[in-house]
Amino acid sequence: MTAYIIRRLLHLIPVLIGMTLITFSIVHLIPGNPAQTILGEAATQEAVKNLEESMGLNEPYIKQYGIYVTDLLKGDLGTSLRTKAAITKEIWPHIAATFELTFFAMLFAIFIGVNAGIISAWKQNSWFDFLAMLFALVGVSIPVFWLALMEQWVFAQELGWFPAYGRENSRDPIAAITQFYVLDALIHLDFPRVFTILKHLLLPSIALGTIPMAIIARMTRSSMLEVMQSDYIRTVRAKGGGQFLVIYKHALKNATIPVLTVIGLQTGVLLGGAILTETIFSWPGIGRYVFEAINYRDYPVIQSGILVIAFLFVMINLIVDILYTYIDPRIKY
Amino acid sequence: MSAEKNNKQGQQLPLTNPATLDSHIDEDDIEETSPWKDTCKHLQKNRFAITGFLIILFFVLFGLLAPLLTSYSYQGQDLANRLQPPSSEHWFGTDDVGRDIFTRIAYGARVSLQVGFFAVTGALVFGTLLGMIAGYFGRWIDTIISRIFDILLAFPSILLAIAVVAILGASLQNALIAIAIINIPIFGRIVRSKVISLREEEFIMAARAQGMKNGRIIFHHILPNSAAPIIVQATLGFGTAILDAAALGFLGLGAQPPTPEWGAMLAGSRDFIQLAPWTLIFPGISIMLVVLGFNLIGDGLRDALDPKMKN
Amino acid sequence: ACSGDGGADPSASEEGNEAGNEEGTSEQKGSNAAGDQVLVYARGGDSVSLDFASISDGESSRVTKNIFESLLDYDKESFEVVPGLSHDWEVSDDGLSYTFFLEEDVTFHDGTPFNAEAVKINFERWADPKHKYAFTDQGYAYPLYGTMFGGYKGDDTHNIKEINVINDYEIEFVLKAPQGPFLQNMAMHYFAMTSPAALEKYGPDIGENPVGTGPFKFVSWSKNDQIILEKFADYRKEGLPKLDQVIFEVIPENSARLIALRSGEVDIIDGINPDDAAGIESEEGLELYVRGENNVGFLGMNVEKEPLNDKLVRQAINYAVDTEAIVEALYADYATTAINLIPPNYFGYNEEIKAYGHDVERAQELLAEAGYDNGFELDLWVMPVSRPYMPDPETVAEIVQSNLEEVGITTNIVREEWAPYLEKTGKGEHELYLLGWSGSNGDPDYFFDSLLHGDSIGGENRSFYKNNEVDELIDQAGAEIDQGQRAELYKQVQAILHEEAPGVNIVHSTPLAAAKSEVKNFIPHPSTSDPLEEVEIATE
Amino acid sequence: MTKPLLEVKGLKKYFEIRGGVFGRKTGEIKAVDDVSFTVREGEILGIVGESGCGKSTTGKSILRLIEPSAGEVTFAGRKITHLDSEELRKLRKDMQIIFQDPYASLNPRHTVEKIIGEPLLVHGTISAEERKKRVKELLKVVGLSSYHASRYPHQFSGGQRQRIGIARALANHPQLIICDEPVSALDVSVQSQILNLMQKLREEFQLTYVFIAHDLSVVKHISDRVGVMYLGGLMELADKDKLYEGPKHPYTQALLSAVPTPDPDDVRERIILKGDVPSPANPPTGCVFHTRCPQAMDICKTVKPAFEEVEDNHFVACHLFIM
Amino acid sequence: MLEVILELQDLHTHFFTDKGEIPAVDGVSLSVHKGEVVGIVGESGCGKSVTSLSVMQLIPSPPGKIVSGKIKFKGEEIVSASNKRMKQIRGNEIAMIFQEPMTSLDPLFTIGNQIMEGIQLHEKISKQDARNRAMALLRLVGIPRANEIVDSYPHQLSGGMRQRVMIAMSMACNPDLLIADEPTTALDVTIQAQILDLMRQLNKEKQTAILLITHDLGIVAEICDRVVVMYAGQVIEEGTTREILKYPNHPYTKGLIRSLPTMNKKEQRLYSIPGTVPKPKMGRVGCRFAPRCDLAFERCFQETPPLFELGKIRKSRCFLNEQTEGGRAENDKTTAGS
Ligand SMILES: Nc1ncnc2c1ncn2[C@@H]1O[C@H](COP(=O)(O)OP(=O)(O)OP(=O)(O)O)[C@@H](O)[C@H]1O
Ligand SMILES: Nc1ncnc2c1ncn2[C@@H]1O[C@H](COP(=O)(O)OP(=O)(O)OP(=O)(O)O)[C@@H](O)[C@H]1O
Ligand SMILES: [Mg+2]
Ligand SMILES: [Mg+2]
Repeated sequence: MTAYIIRRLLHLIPVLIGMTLITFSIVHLIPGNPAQTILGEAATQEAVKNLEESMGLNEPYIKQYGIYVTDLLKGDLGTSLRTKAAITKEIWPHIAATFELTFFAMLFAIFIGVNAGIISAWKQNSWFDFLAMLFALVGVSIPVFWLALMEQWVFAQELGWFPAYGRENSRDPIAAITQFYVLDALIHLDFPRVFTILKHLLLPSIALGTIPMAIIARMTRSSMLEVMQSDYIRTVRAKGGGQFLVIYKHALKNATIPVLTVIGLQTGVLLGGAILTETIFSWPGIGRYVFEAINYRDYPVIQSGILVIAFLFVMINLIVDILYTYIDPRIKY
Repeated sequence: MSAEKNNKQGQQLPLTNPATLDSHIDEDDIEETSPWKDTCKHLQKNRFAITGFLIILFFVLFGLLAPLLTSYSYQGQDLANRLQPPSSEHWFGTDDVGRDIFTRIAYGARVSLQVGFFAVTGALVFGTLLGMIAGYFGRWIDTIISRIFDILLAFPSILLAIAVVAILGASLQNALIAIAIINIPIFGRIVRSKVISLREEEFIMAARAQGMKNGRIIFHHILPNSAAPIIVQATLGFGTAILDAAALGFLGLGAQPPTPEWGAMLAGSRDFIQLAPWTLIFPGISIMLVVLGFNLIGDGLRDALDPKMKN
Repeated sequence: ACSGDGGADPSASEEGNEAGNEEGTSEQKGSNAAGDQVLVYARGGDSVSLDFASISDGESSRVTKNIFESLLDYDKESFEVVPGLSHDWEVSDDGLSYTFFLEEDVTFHDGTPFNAEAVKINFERWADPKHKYAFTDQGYAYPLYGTMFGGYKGDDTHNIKEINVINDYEIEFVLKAPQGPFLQNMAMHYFAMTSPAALEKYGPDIGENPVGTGPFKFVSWSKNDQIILEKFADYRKEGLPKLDQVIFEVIPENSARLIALRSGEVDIIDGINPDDAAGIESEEGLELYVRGENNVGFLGMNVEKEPLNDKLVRQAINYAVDTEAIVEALYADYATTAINLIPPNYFGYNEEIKAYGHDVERAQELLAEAGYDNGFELDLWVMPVSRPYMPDPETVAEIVQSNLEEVGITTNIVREEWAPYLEKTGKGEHELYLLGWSGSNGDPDYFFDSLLHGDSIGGENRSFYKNNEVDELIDQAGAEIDQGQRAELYKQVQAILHEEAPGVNIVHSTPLAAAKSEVKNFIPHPSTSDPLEEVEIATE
Repeated sequence: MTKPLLEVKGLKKYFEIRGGVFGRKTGEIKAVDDVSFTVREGEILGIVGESGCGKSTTGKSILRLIEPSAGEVTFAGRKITHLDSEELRKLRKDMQIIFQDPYASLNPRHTVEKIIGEPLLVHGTISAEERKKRVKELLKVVGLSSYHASRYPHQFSGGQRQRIGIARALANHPQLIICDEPVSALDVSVQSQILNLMQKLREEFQLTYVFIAHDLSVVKHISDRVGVMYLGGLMELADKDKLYEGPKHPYTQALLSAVPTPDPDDVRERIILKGDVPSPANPPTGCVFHTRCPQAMDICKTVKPAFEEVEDNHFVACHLFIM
Repeated sequence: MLEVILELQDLHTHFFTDKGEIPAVDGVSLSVHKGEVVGIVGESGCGKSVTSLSVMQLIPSPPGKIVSGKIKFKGEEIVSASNKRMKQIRGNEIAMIFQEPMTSLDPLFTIGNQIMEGIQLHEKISKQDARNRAMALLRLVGIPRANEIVDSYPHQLSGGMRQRVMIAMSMACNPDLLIADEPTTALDVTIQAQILDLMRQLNKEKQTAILLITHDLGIVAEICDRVVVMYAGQVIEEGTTREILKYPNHPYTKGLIRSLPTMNKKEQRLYSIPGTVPKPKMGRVGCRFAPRCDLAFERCFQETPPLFELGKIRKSRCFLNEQTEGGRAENDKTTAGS
């Protein structure tokens, strides 16, 4: 299995190289001039030119790419043109924020999705099944940003049950250690704060998690149904196993494999979808960070941000792949 | 005696007699269908799929008949009547420059359906082509194309779309291109894996054994048999393309005013959520319904075309 | 410095500021907080950097305004120059030498004493790109210094000839030529004093570690989220500031920001959709604040492009665009329709000029006269961000588009992200464009010289408008010290510009802010950088 | 004796097991390992063996549907293994294949007419009209009706589909047909129909078959000579009667004795082999059968026995006979 | 005669599909006695598997349903038995193994785990004991290195090994009846011989009755005491193995046997039954085999023949038996033997 993991890691290398190539070229293809961006609205052409030179922007692409990759390997993501701050430092809280949000969105999606899928499969063709699947179909059709706005309107504005923005109560900010606020609050043993943070997480998580939830529910159902028709389930029944054993021991474990794949892929969708949710819920996450950088042509940030998101996505799928090996003894190649 | 007769019959090799050779076909057992008719029949039985079809039909007609359904123009401003709530005059109310939202949604249906159509067509053509090439020829071509797919798929799609739009400039057309691009690897992979599994099928090997050329095998044998997942993905892709276009529109990277694209409408009205919720509710529901429609059809098609297909 | 959740001040009760419907845990939390006087100020975007002179965006100076001080300051409600770190100043008769008398016993937040040497270091840092604190290699640049003082060290046009430290608390600025708005400029908060020790200590990280002499000192900054400032106990003004902590919170969505105010999660919000104003005004417990007029939003025209190079066409567009309707529809009552480039409350405003008015027929006549009876097509560039002078540029564009359609001009709306928008319009890729200008020193020069002077082409003059007569008048006014004289000259400029019509002046808005009623002494400044030193929160 | 139509010499097919990042070869499956035989014109050569022993791979490699790794195949005097793809394509007219799975070997989206007509089309010698006529003729030859031409494969039963497959193979008057288990997916009662049909066709059209199957009785019934394969190699090859009556190789003996016969009076002593067939990815050294052979000797573990003619027309690969 | 373990009486199992009702099992009656090996033979689709699954009540439902008829297990009628009772019976009193050893084991659990599961479902037994039992069972079915295999996963075993594991699993609770649905079809001849050998041995040692489903008459000859021949959802002939194979009565059985290429026969051409097995369909009248039968006469198409009793345990569903009740069998012997 370690061999498998190592091979899987090695497999990543070309993908990672490709990713750096793409992020690098995106930045060089995006029209606009970083030097101008730095100098702002009132700079002269000459000043722009000087700055370009000092930034090495007039070097050949190959050389620039080389520098980019070497820096990356050193863990240096460069400096934001706009804020002049080191991106490595600036990006971490954003990643943490997005990660926390994505995590809870996924938690929500998995918890509801998997259970709804199981019950649907168990009670196939019942009214629950019908409603759950209709709901799931609607769920995959809702625009994330619209759902977020509607939630904000109903639950924050009209009902006032949940906060409309941010990761926590702004009056009383947490002394962040890991930047994962729930974790931080737990470290501080500050349970009321955990509650507050979770309350802030709820609406955006639901907005973000709805589509994956629906997809997971459908996937779980169909893969459960398929598994339940398989020969080995018939074997379990022939041994005298009841529905519960069949569903929760055998079917669920077997159905998990395709569901896991979906979860891995959907996490990527979540990371992308976060751009919208984060803006609406004022979530200081990576999506907003990158989107703003695009707006301001903050090239190093665009480059690093996109790369980091893609990297996270790849890593999550790697984890999923590794999880397979725990679930499925057949994987060994 | 009968037993003797039986015996004789056995030795009188029935082979020479074509009538006996004509293996008995119980005509009742035969379904008088072609694979496509079969699919249609299946679809007709699927209530979800029919609902989806009706929804899409509704929006197609809604878009096509827009000029007949409303006397307003989708860009005709009426600043005196901004943010009017729904009324008999303005069924869905008016937006912040006094345009009739019902009218804009009707014309927006055209936009969304077109976006879906062109984005999916683009992705389908290129994705299928690349997937086909990768799957059929294999070896290094496959390695290269698959790696590119891998890499493209490593980026969350909306992010990639944003980057593409940032490169090309914000417009509906560019958003469409971006959406097509992000969908290429999705189609490509489906086609590739289908082709690879088909390539191992005996009827493809049989085609080669007949001495057919690659082109013929690809277009007459592999392509028609890969159609099912492609069609399903295309239908579902229609929905996601509309969603993505709306998201880009919402971020200001898609359709530009006064194009009545639903996502852009939402973006323009987001400040009025408390003041004039109808400016958000109707476009949002429209997006949802159209996408739902395509998903319902796609689901139905999936069941009808290939019940075993997943993902 | 540690963030504010540790050292609680148990004496304070927190009823007052927690009036909102926050959940039950607020009590517990309140006791953890630094004190009762915590103000949360919500805005739409984050600061870019807290090194004020190297950036020019409002969200940065909104914060730095409360950390730093300049030699001079503006009045609370206007751009009238009042003492800042210098309690007095002298101008030589020829207008070439300014001597500032500095406040004594002032220290920076890090304990470094404030003195003339510090002033000199700061100015030299901005003026000299090779200065050791200029950090040009790290991408630092000081564009506003260049704009306001004619360039940088070594440039011919650089107007500050020398800076002489007379003694610890006296400093003399010697100019090459008289400069009308010099004092006005010195009061801009871009030219505020950073601790030289901090420059040494933090180097290029100074943008994230501001150390000034202002009422609040910097505590922490989580990007895109919040900036926390706390009371500077040794602030030079006795009894100030009144707040213990100020938290600048980023909430990008207008609607979410308002919800946050309503639910009591924040105390002050900026950037209010004018349509919401009426609701806020009538709402119990909320207060609406209107900033002074200090900006212009306009429809610019690239006069180098056909057919915009034709004055008649430009005038026709002026007749075609229904500025009044735009203002009425999109600004509620919180703006005036613009006639001239500068707001009516500026000195030198030419009241004799009458608005073009909305006149479709006249517009069509003019177009016909110019030979464009059949209409033509133009690109209309619209900025992607909302600005104080134009909270909803897209809708303005849509109205302009439909106005122009009426007279036969078809427009395609072009959208670019903010940075390329500025860059490309600066290069003249556009035809029509929406933009605006906010004053930052209350001087007309800042409008005319930046926006329509021929020398500003390639910079802020995105109309590519060059008129020697106008240029001369602007230069003259810039070098004149007598305000009456200057006003006359600016009036002439406005008359010419009105006739020449290099753009359609649409609006002077009065941006809105809102706060909870408990917030006292909040006076929004026209520059949008609000001093918060006197703000306090009523506890009962 | 007639002249050889097909000569297979030292045929090998190793499937590469690829792994790692750059798809390096990490191992190989020796699906066919050094197989040689000849097929004479007009005869039926049966090949039997257990599942996975490389029968199909041999068949497909002969036709170069799978590119062989080594060896030489001569068909009617032409070295197939040296032809370029266009020549090979043309030659395919003369050599055909019928597959095991009547469900998978017909394109489900084509009508019977198209399926049978397509080989005629691609070798394009006759007009569209003639083609139609010929398709009907072919249908009749295999015992289907001409009105079946417009139907789709899924409308037929397995036996009928197999007939369609046969008709397709016959379309261009081939000389050689490789039959890859054409009846093993069929029911007993249908199996005999197809076997009979194949025999009839052979007589009618002077065909030569290489008949692959795992059912010993089927092979015995139809073949003139029979080869027994085990783990990628031929173990024994002889005339049918010689092989069935006097099997020499211990594997053949065991195989024959293991086949259950529907004769309650047939009480033979069964040789029940121990253990499983080894994996072709990791075949035993020496004689591949030594791990299960009841008569294994020391030499069997190390030395691979050659496939030699120990009697007239009786080839065996076993140390018991070479010494 | 020994105690009857299983008795099916006029069993009808139908599938209710989009294409209408399919009578997959259309009135099957048969019985299995203690310690006996009974074979069910018949071509693909004739309802063998559905019959056996009906006994276990494991027919996928919907669409399948036992429409009428009785299944008596050791005298107890189990069609109407409760779910709970069926769970007790399955695996404990009746065990079943399936055709596909490759897919019949859950790939995600170890062999041991799956065998233990069956034991623990029916007995209160500690984990350790169950594990020991599992290993003993593995040894019983001739698996070497049982203590290693017990912890391996199905994919690590070959097809033959897996089928042994299935048999071990089915023997876990010493069932009275083992239903084996084509247990060797997916296996190679040499392995098939191993498995049949094992089953025969278990039958002898444990006196477990076996209901063996197959389409291979050779296997029947090898191991069955008695045979039931099915055609299109019905039993058409029944008798001892020897009788059926040597002296078949029903034209279908005759044809079937004659159409087999065998090692001993030397014929140029095989006999072949024309046509194909019909798909089951509701409302079919007449003998199911009539359309393919050389001897069919008018009546065969109009009436469904009953199962004629030709002896104590000999039955045949052919009208030809009506004319010459007694002497029939005699006659047959001579003709077929010649
Ligand atoms: N494309 C392939 N790639 C890798 N291995 C293969 C491939 N095709 C066949 N093999 C392997 O080669 C060996 C021989 O396969 P082949 O299909 O020739 O066997 P066979 O004798 O025809 O078996 P069967 O009776 O099951 O059809 C098997 O072990 C199989 O797994
Ligand atoms: N799930 C099902 N739905 C509909 N019809 C079914 C289903 N299962 C079986 N049948 C029908 O029942 C009939 C009998 O099937 P069964 O599986 O018992 O045949 P069999 O004799 O076991 O054949 P084989 O030898 O192929 O296993 C078939 O004609 C089939 O069409
Ligand atoms: Mg094969
Ligand atoms: Mg079966």
